[in-house]
Formats: sequence, structure tokens, C-alpha cells
Amino acid sequence: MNLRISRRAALLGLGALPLSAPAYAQGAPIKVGVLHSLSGTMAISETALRDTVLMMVESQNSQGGIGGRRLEAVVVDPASNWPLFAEKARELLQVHRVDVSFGCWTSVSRKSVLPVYEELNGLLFYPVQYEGEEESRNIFYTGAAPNQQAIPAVEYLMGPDGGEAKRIVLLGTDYVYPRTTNRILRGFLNSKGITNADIMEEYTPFGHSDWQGIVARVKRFAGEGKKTAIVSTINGDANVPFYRELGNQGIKAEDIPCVAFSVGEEELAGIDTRPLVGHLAAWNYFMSVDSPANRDFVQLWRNYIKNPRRVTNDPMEATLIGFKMWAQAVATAGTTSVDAVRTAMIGQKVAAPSGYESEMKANHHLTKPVMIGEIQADGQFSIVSKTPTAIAAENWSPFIPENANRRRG
Amino acid sequence: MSGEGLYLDGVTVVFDGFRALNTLSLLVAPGELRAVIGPNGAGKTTMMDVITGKTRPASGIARFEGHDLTRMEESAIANLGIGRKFQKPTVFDALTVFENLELALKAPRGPVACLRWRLSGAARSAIEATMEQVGLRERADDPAGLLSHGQRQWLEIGMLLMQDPKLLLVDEPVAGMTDHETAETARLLAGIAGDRSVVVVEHDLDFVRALGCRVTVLHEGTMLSEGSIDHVQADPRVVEVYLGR
Amino acid sequence: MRRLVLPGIVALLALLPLLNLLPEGSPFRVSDFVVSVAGKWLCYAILALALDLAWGYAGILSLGHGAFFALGGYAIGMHLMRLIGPRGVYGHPVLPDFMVFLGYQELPWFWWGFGNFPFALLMALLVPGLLAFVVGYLAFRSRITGVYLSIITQAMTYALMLAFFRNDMGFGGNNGFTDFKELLGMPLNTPFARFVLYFAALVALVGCFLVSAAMTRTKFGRVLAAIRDGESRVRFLGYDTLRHKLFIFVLSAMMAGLAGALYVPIVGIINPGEFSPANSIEAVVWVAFGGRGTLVGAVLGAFSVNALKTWLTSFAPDLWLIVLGILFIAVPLLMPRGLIGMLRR
Amino acid sequence: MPASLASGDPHGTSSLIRWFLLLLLLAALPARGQDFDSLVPGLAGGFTQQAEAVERLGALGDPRALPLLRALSESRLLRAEGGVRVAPDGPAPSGPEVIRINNRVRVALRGALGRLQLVSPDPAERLAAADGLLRARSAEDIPLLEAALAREAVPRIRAHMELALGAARLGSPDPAVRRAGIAALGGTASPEARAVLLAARGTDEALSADVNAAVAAIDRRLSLRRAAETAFQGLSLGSVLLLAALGLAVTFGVMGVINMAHGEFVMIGAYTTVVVQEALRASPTLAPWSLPLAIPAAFLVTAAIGAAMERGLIRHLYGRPLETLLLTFGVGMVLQQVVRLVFGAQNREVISPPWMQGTLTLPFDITVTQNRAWIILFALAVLAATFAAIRLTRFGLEMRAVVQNRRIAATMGIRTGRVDALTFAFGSGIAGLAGVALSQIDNVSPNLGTSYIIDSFMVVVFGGVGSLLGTLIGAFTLGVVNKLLEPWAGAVLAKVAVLVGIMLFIQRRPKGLFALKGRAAES
Repeated sequence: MNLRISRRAALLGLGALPLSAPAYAQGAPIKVGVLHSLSGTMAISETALRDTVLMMVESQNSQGGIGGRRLEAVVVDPASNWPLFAEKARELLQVHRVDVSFGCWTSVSRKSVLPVYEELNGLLFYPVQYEGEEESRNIFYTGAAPNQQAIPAVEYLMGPDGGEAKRIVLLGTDYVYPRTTNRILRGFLNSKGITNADIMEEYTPFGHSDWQGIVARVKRFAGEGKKTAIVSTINGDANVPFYRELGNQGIKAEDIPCVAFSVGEEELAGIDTRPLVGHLAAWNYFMSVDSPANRDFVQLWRNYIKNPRRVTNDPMEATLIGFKMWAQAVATAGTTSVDAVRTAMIGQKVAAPSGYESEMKANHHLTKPVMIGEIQADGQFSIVSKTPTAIAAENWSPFIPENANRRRG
Repeated sequence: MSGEGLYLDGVTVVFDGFRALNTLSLLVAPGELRAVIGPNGAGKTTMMDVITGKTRPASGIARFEGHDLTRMEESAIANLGIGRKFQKPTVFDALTVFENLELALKAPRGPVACLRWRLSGAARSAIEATMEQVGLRERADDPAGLLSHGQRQWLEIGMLLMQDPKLLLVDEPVAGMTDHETAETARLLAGIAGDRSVVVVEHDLDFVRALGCRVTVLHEGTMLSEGSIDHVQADPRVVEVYLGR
Repeated sequence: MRRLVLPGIVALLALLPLLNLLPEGSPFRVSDFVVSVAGKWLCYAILALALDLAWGYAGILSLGHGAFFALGGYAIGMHLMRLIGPRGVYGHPVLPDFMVFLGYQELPWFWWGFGNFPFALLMALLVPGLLAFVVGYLAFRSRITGVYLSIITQAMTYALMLAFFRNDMGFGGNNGFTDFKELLGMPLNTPFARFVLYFAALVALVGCFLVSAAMTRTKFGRVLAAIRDGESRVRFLGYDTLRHKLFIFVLSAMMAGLAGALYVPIVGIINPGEFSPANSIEAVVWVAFGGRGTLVGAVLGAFSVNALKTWLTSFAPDLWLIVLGILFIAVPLLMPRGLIGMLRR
Repeated sequence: MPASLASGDPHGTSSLIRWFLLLLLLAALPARGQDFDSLVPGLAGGFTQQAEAVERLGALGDPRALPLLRALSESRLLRAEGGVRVAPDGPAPSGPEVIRINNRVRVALRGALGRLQLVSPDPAERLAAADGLLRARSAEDIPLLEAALAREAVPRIRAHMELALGAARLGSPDPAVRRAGIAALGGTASPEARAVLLAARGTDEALSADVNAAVAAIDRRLSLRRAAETAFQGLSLGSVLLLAALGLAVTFGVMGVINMAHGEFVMIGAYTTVVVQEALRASPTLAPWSLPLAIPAAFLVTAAIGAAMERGLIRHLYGRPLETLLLTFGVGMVLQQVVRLVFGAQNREVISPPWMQGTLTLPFDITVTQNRAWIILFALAVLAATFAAIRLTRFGLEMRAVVQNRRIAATMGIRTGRVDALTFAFGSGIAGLAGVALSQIDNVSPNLGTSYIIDSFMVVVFGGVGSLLGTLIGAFTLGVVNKLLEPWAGAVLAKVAVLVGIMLFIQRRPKGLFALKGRAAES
């Protein structure tokens, strides 16, 4: 506890530095903006990403920075407040003059800062899986697009190992990512011969905590004689009460498996997972991946956070990949100038902790492997399926008909 | 029968099973000065609440000049010409003495009318006359919050006068006053009656005697006795429940 | 001397964005960031004025003014969304992007007319005004006052927040509206647009200030003060307090709506988070900190607390909530009359 | 529910004879011609291979398979040279040699274990076995189930076995047997039986009329049960609201203090639970009792914070409710951020004791979740304790005296300041108790309290300020109405509708359901 506080005190110092040292000449530090909520509802997820960026900055500096220049982090708190995200983005770019930013978790925060980054020609790395349907020249998307997470997961559920589900429940928090993902999934399911009568779709508000009724309705829906599976796009806080209710109402993974797209190791840390063994999550990375790059990552993280019980998760890995690629691109370009770095980014490759090589494609999205993990009693995931190679992102889903007349460029 | 003055008949008010007023009847003629006495909990204040529309009776009739008071809003009742002075002086501390009186002055009372209100010469002199009458001329521009207890009572009476009411309800006007102030107040109220009806609720029997008017005694929400102060004091029931205590 | 204070402040505020025109490197240059942030503060100042009229003058402590602000913002947001037109991702000439991918076939009826700027602006005033009228009428008629009214208004904004979060409502759900392109033919996201919006907000603030100041000096203002200090007494004087309270509450809500309408093009986004009860309470603290019951205090409070917030969320990201919390605690205890009260002493 | 079953041997036969019987039963099954030893290595293979090996081992009926399959299902089967071995007793093994399984293997295991454990001496195992066979619904299990049923004495297990038998008969090639199965399943009130019937309808056109009739019969029996379960959900939500609102009913209802930090007190109660659990984790004797022990701890911690807040801050603002509102909101913000800094923004794990997990079967087969049933009881107990404290104790008497007339109470020697502090501490302590309960259903994070504060105020205002009975009825009414609206309005609209409903309700009754009337209440 003392350690934590003193680390925070050090952070304050870091945040204070840019105000007192406005110089930026050749050889001056490279500034890395960190735009993650440290208070409010999203702090629960985003503080770990702030720490990941700070860890990467420290690690890069210990290797001599980039091209002889030190890195310096500028941390701001957009406080889970979407207009404040836009304001803080502008502050990072215009006041602190950062060379790159890492930030955002929710889609709305990204949508809020997007016009700012485009107007001021900044560079933002966005590390969370999202609904796609976007492509900005100022943003690099290092999380998964729906085809890198949702569709393979549902394919798995419909396959022999997943239980050959014939009926699907789409449960989500009512915001754009679940809505869009479920729309894509519905299109996909229809194309596989599952009719709308066999799809139940329900949305709940953020932080929904009373799942009794919905879980009971899911049970009823599943009791119609066809093998049923749940696809959960439930966000953040609402997962703990949801899984508790699932466990308490006795929904076993063998009967109604539930695959989640927003539940990772960090979320499971707040749940007793013993009743949940066998439920699934789909990601591009799990902490339990056995690869040299991952061992290094976990070690680096635990050393940095000074807590052997803290876990890593997919968005943290996506942050790490993005950071490494950016560092490589700056080294390649020999400058931090946004246009040069953007060009140098395309085609960068990183040996990711997932054990695969990720490549930045021209659509500003990464190639990623897709992994399905089963929840284990210790809060980790056992990987039960993974794609043989990293697959490219389809940020414009073929299952959304309107994408046909999308405005190009 | 009920065309003029104040007319209460069979008024009953129930709070949680407790009958605060129990078939109370009362008649106050125009221009009459009436004192209402009774022990604590006799229903004096509740009676005033019924007349001013603050409390709705469970049953019974309350009329003033033919208007059914039980169906009207407080403000509408006030605009009929019923003014009320509370037991605890309630003046507006943030406003000056002048402004307090200006608010009470009879004038259109809607929001737009208030926005467009300009103080005319006649209104100003009416306010100044009242300030003179209640002895607050020198304090015209002081916030009412700075007045002494007695002065606040006077200001409130002044506000009542500005309303130009036909019926004044005065709740324990002399509580906390010096003997001198008490005598002054008795004189003032007696002077006001005649043009208007005045109902005074009081504990202080000397004060009631000084008013020299008809007295109604309330007990347990109903009328126990009515008549001159001497008649009432001689009534054995009154002696038992009130004076004898 | 005191007569020069207000014009002085206005002149300083008008000068601020002009400093942005100075060349880079000049010590007096103000960055674009400051201009856009200050523009936002101007809108907050209007909201603070509106709240002060209701709370400081009439004693109606609304914890739901954020809802009026947000509704005003949504009205203009709808207009801005309509102006995007075929420039949206899916190139649909009429429907905004979020409707396209939620599968809407045509514009819902409550979006009709928002392509027209005067209509949208009118709605930005009328919708909050109407809501304030309905809620105010119901509450004031049943004599709901004081903390009860605060709780009810808080529940009102909370219910609206939940409702607007629903994607099925047709207001873009959690994402709300963003990525605006233009307003009145002027491309947004340019320094010039920020200038124009800044001055629009400044003019609106000065206008609201003057109207409020004039109003509070009439007898209506004194009736409000009397209602604040003793509402039932005012009724016994023959005033129908329902009408007075409703008048000021609706006016205040419309002013909050105007503030929201200016705010949205400046910050470039509106979403249901604006309905969050915490936002409304924060606005109350601006007023309390500056000094309620004084118009200058409300404006001053909005500026100072928000400046503090902008600075702290960068300088001490972990601590700013604590500092803000302490402000909430300290103001009622140590400076009940606010900054203005302290300055006057 | 295992706990309701008597352990031991209900048949009075020794286990040796049981194993003999098992062998006898299994020998009656058609032999697969597969050798036990050749199947075992498959358990360490890929998931498909594992599932196949498990199925065959179950069909083979070799009792040697039972410990292996059990170990596999519990992640205690290890890879070994040329085969597998069972991990020794003790802590769960870890590392790459542990054989992992997936859902497909789990399904196979359930069927195989069902066959092997159907005559186990442990009643819990026999029950699980019957349930496993119900889901397997293989006609091959018919003789097995009939034999087991003939020997079974525990009624509850018999019922499950009959279900499984009915399901197994549906897979028979003989239509008469299938029809008998349909009739047996249709005679129950079990959703599982209904699901099995519906699954069979798709494959068996000829009997769909019988199936439909059976399903309709089950639906009739289920309708009452579903209504009861909806009512339970409403009561459960109501009890959560009651717990969250009770503390407010004291601080707001009795003292008139708007405590916007109430939600944070609830949150601190939940964090106290976490701290107590972590502190006791090392002690094997105390750890199972950590949740009951957290109850007094949470009460004391939040009561102390409440008392400090009342004496230090609120006391100075009596008679200025709006300022108190702002001040307590600020306290809430500070508490929330301090907790975030000390404990981190992440959710904290709270372990539910076994008696709070799973479902509980009430009469008429109504199933309710254990944790929520406990919370309903807990909420009522807290309400009763609050009522008793106010009505029956000296402190309660003094509190009521101070509320009615502070000045007279003071002249009678009551230290009113102390009573204020105690009352506020009492209300805050109840908030802490709510936190203990909420830690069992919601996530423990710094934001925990914010989502409950507005609902709690609504309950208090709706029920009538100052009335415990009003709070009780208000909370349960809102809970049940919410749950009744939810299926057709959705969770959000139901909540919005309830909020709007309350706002309209207090138009008619501004003082709430149970209003205090009279002059005292108006002033």
C-alpha cells in the first residue's frame, strides 16, 4: 500500500514535469500522452492500461530511449467523461505537444477524440477490441475487429468442441459495441441457417446489477429443446453480478456455455470462478499463453507493478504491441513527425506475447490470432482453441449491408 | 345567513385519528373584534389554518362573504381579504422594511405584473403612511432581519394593513412583548376593528380583557363557551378546563 | 470603481481569444486549447447563472439542471447531425450513421424539422422549458420543496440518463452525437469556428447576465427572495407562489438549454453522460463556491472551479476528485456566502 | 441439494456387495469389445480423442475407470509415462502435466460418470449420476436405470432417476417405450423434462402430438412456479433496496439529514467484508465464518465514520439541509477516491460461503438462489433489529425524544449532541450492513454505492419519510413492480417507468405512502 502511494507520488511528479519544461528541441524528450480514465466508472479497466504505458516508457528508457532521446509520459485524467476526453486530447496535443498518445477504452471516448486528432494531425493508439466500422488516418487500432474475435468465437460454439449450439442468446450492455457486434453476428448466424426465432437479443444498462430475471429468461429460452449458447458483450462492472447469477442459478458450461468478449483476467479477478469453469472468452491473447514473449511480458509487468498477484490481459497486450510498433516506426523514420511515423507504421511487425507475429496493415489494424479460453478455477483461462495464424482485421464487416455503399477514403 | 362575515359550521379536522377540531362553529360579523382563547391544543391555530386554507377540514363548512374557503388556495383566500399574522413573526429578513410593505401592498400579484411593476407616488405614500403608523419610519431601508422582536411584530401588522384585509387573523400578537408594547398593541387592534373584522388568538387574559370584546373559548377542538370576558370567566366549565388549571 | 468591474471582466474575456492571434512563441499568446476550454467555461457560466436564478434567488435547489442543459445540447446536436448529410460513413443522405447501422429505414418523427437551424434553436429552449414546466408544475403544486424537490429533480435527470442511454430511443445511445462537420455553413473544428463560437457564448452570457440582473431588481425579484425565505407567508400575502416559481424555473431551464446548445458545438460531442446526476450537483457547487444569490458569484464560481478542474485533471489526476470533494465540504462550512461573500467582507 | 440428503448407506448393504452389483449390471450391457487398457491413454489425448475415450470407458463399465474419470473431471489427472496417473490428495496440481478438458469432454464425463456412479453409496453421487443420465438420454441406459430405481429408497433421488429413465426411453426404438417415456416426463413439473421432450419432438414426428400434450401439461404446472419465481425476484430486489434505504430511513427520516455519502458508506461496508475475508483467509477455523464476522465489523467501521462525520461536519449545518446535501456529496467523492487510491480501481473478489451458492428448492419445486434468499432474510433481520433498537432500547427512546422536542429533551438531561451522533452512526452502520449483503451479489468496486443512492432515496420518499413500515413496503413494492415490468419493458424502461411512477405518486401523496400527519410533520 505504501508502495502504491509513493508510486503515485512519483507519477504526480511526472505529470508536473511538462508544465515546467516546455522546451522541445532536437534531443529533447519524446513525449508520450496517456489518455486513460483514472476516476469514474472506466477507471476500473483503464488504470491498468495507464500503468502499462508507463511501464513501457520506463522499459524503453532503460534501453536508452529511442534514437538517443528519452521518453517522457504525460498523464491526464479524462475521468470517464466523454467531452473531457476531447478536451484532454486537445490539451495533450496543443499544450503538452505530445508526439504520440495511447488511450481510450470505450468507443464513445474514441469517437469523442477522433475529430481532435484529425484536426490537429495527432497520433492515437487505441488498444481495445471494438465494433469496427471506422478507419481514421490518425488512429492505429491495436485491438480486435469483430472478425478477429466475435465471429470465430461463435463458430467455435457451433462446432463440435463448443457443443454444436443451435440457439444463440445475445446479451449485451446497451451501447454501440454490443449493438454492432450483435448485428454482425446475427447476419453471420442467419448465413449459417440459424433463424431469428432461435436468436434472443437483450440489452441492459451500464452497471446493471440485477440479472435474476434475464438469467431466468435465458434458462427458459434454452429449455426449448435445442442446444443453446450465450454470447455476452456485457461490459465492465456488470459482469460480476451476471456471472454470480449464472453460477447461482446453476447454469453450467456443459449445458449453456457462455462466451464473453469483454471478460478477461482483470475482470475475473473480482469473481469466484469455481462455479464458472468451462464458460468461455474469446480474445487475441490470454495470460496463460505459453510463449517466451509472454513470459517476458508477465515478468516485466509484475516487476513494474510490484504485486505478484496482478494479472495481464488482452488490452494490455494490445497496448504493448502498439507501443513497440510505434517505437520501431520512430526508429525507422528517424523522427517523431506524425506523417513520417504513420508511413513507417504500415508493415511493422512485432513478436507479440500471444506467440504470434502481429503486423500493422494498411487499414491501421493489426493481424491477430483468435483464441478461445475456458475459465479455470484459478481465474485464468485454458486455451481450448486458436487459429493457426494471425488473421487480418475486417474493420468494415461484410455482414453489414450498408458497408457496400460506404464512402471510401 | 352566510353572505357576510366569517362563518364556520361543524368544522372537523382529523390528524392521525386525533380530532384537532371537532364540529367547531363560529360566526364573526363584519367589523367585529373577537378574541379566541383556550388551553394548548384546543385547536386555535388549526382553526386559523382552516380559515386561511392551509389545512383542509374533513367535514364542515367554512365561508367568508359567501366564498367556500375549504376549496380555495391560500393565495386566493388572501386575495379575498383575509390577512393573517403568525404567532412567530414572519417577515422577509433579506428585504428592507419598505420592500416588505411593498410586497404586501394591494396590487396585481402575477409574475408578469410583478416584473412590470413600477412604484407609483400613491403607493409610495401609502407605504410611508403605514410605516408611520407602525413606527418604523426610520428603519425604512434596513433589512427586516436587523429589527428587534417587537419591531418585527409591528412590521408584520403593518404588512397586514397594507393588504387592506376585511378580516384579520392575529395569532398571539403580544407573546414576548413588554407591558408597554402589549398595551400599544391592544390599542392598535381595537382601532383597526370597526372597518374590518379582527380575530385575535391569545393566552394573555389581561390583554384579552384590554381588548374589551366578545370572547370565544375553545376546548378540545370545539366551542366551550362564548360571551363577554366576565361571562366566560364565570362559566364553570371554562373554569374547570382552562382557568382552573 | 465597482461600476467598472463588470465591463472590465467582459473586456478581458473578449480579449482572450484575440491573444491567440499572436505569433507562436510570444509570451502573451494563448493557445487554441485555452480558447476552446474557455469557450466551454462560458457555457458553464450561463448554466451557473440559470441555476443561481432558481436556487440563489428563489430557493429552488434543482439537482436536475444538467438535464435541461443536456436537452438543449441534444437539440442542437440533432441539427448538427442532420447537417452531416451524405458526409457520414455510410453516405446516407438523410439518416445519421448510427441510425443506418441500427437499421432505421426513415427518420423518426421527432427528428423532423431539426435540419432547420432556427427550429433547432427554438427546440433547445422550448424542450427544456416544457420539461421544467411539467415537472415544476407537478412538484410546486403539491408543495414539494427543499430537499424533496432536490431529490425529485435528481431522479428526473437520472431517469432521462437511463432513457437516453437506450439505443432504441433514437438518440444514438451511449455514443450520442459527435463528429460534426459544420454549423450555419461554417466548418467546425477550425480555429475560426472556435472564435465564432467563443464570441457567441460570450454574447449569450452577457445577455443572460443583463436580463437576470434587470429581473432580480424588479418586484418580481423581491417576490422570489420572499418565497425563498418564507414561501407560505408569501401565499398568505395573496401571491400565487406556484406561478412565480414556475415562471423562474422555466426561464432558468431555458437558459440552461441555451447554455447546452452553445456547449455542444464547442466541445463537439453530446451524449447521455451529460444527464448524470453528478454533473448537476457539480454545477450547484460552482454557484455555492462563487456565492449564491449573486449573479457575479455564479459566473465567478463556474470559471474558478472549472479552471481548477482543468488544471488538476492534468497536474494531479489521482487527486482532483479529492480536491473537488473537499471544496464541496468546505464551501458550506467555511464560506457559506461563497467567494463573493469573502471578497465583500 | 446435497445437504438435505442423509449421508451414509440408506440400503444397509455393504459397499462390497454394491460393487458386485455394479459389475453385474454392467456385464448385462452389450460388450464393446474394447479393452480398458487401450482406452486409458486416450484420456491424455486431444479433446476429441478424450471425449471418445471417456464415452467408451463409461460404456465399458470397468470400475477401474471411475477414479480416473473423477480425477479428470476435477483436474487431478496427470500425464505420465505411457499413460495417466491420478494426482495425490492435497492442493490442486498445476503445470503442464495436468490434463485439461473442454466442455465437450465434460459432457461426455457427465454421462460416463452417471453410468458408473448410479449405484454409488454416496447419495449425492447417485443424484448427480441421475442428472447426468437425464442429459445423456441414451436408450442403452434403460436397464441400468430400471435396476437402480428398483433399489433406490431416497424419494428425491428416485424422482430424478425416474426423469432420467423417461428421458432414456425417448431414445428407444420401440414406439411404445417412447410413449411411456413421454407420459412419465409429462407427469412432472420439470423444465428439464420439458426441454428433453421438445428435443425429442424434432426427431420423432410420429409422437409429436403426445409430446405437445405432455409439454402443455408441464407448462400448466410450471406457470404457478414461474409466477412464484418472479415474485421472489421482486422480493429479492426489494430486499436489496430495503437494505440500502434503511440507513437513510434513519438518517433522513429521523434526523432530516440528506446523506449523499450514504452510497459510499454501503461501499465501505462491502470493502470491510473484503478486508475481513482477506485477514481471515489464513486461518482455517475462522475463514468459513468470515462473512458472519464481517457483519459486526462493517457495522462498526461505517458507524464510526458516520459518527465522525456527524460530529466533525454535519453538526455545524443543522437546519440547513441543502448545504448538508452538498457537504455529504463532497464527503462521498472523497471517500470514493480514497478507497480507489488505497484498494485500486479494480473489483475486489469476495468469496461466497458454500451455503450462499447455488439454488434452494422450496415446496412446489420452486427454486430460488441461495444468496438472494439469505439476503431477504438478512434484510428483514436488519429491519427487525432497527425497529427493536428504536422502539425497545433506551437509546431509541432518547432518539425519539430528541426528534420530537429537542429543547425539552435537553432539559430532561438527555445529551442531545450525543444522541445525534449515535443516531447518525446507527444509520451509517446499517448502510455498512447493506454493503456486506451487496458484496454477495454486486461487484466490490469504488463505484458500488453510486448506483444505489437514488433508488434508496426514492424508496424512502415513496414509503414516507420517517416510517420504517413505509420503507419496508416501499422497497418491496418497487422491487416487485420493477420485476413485473421488466419482461415486457426491458430492464431500463422498467426502471425509468418506476421512477416516473414515483414522481407522479408523490403528487397525490407528497408525504409518501405512510405519511406522518399533523402539525409536527408540517413544520
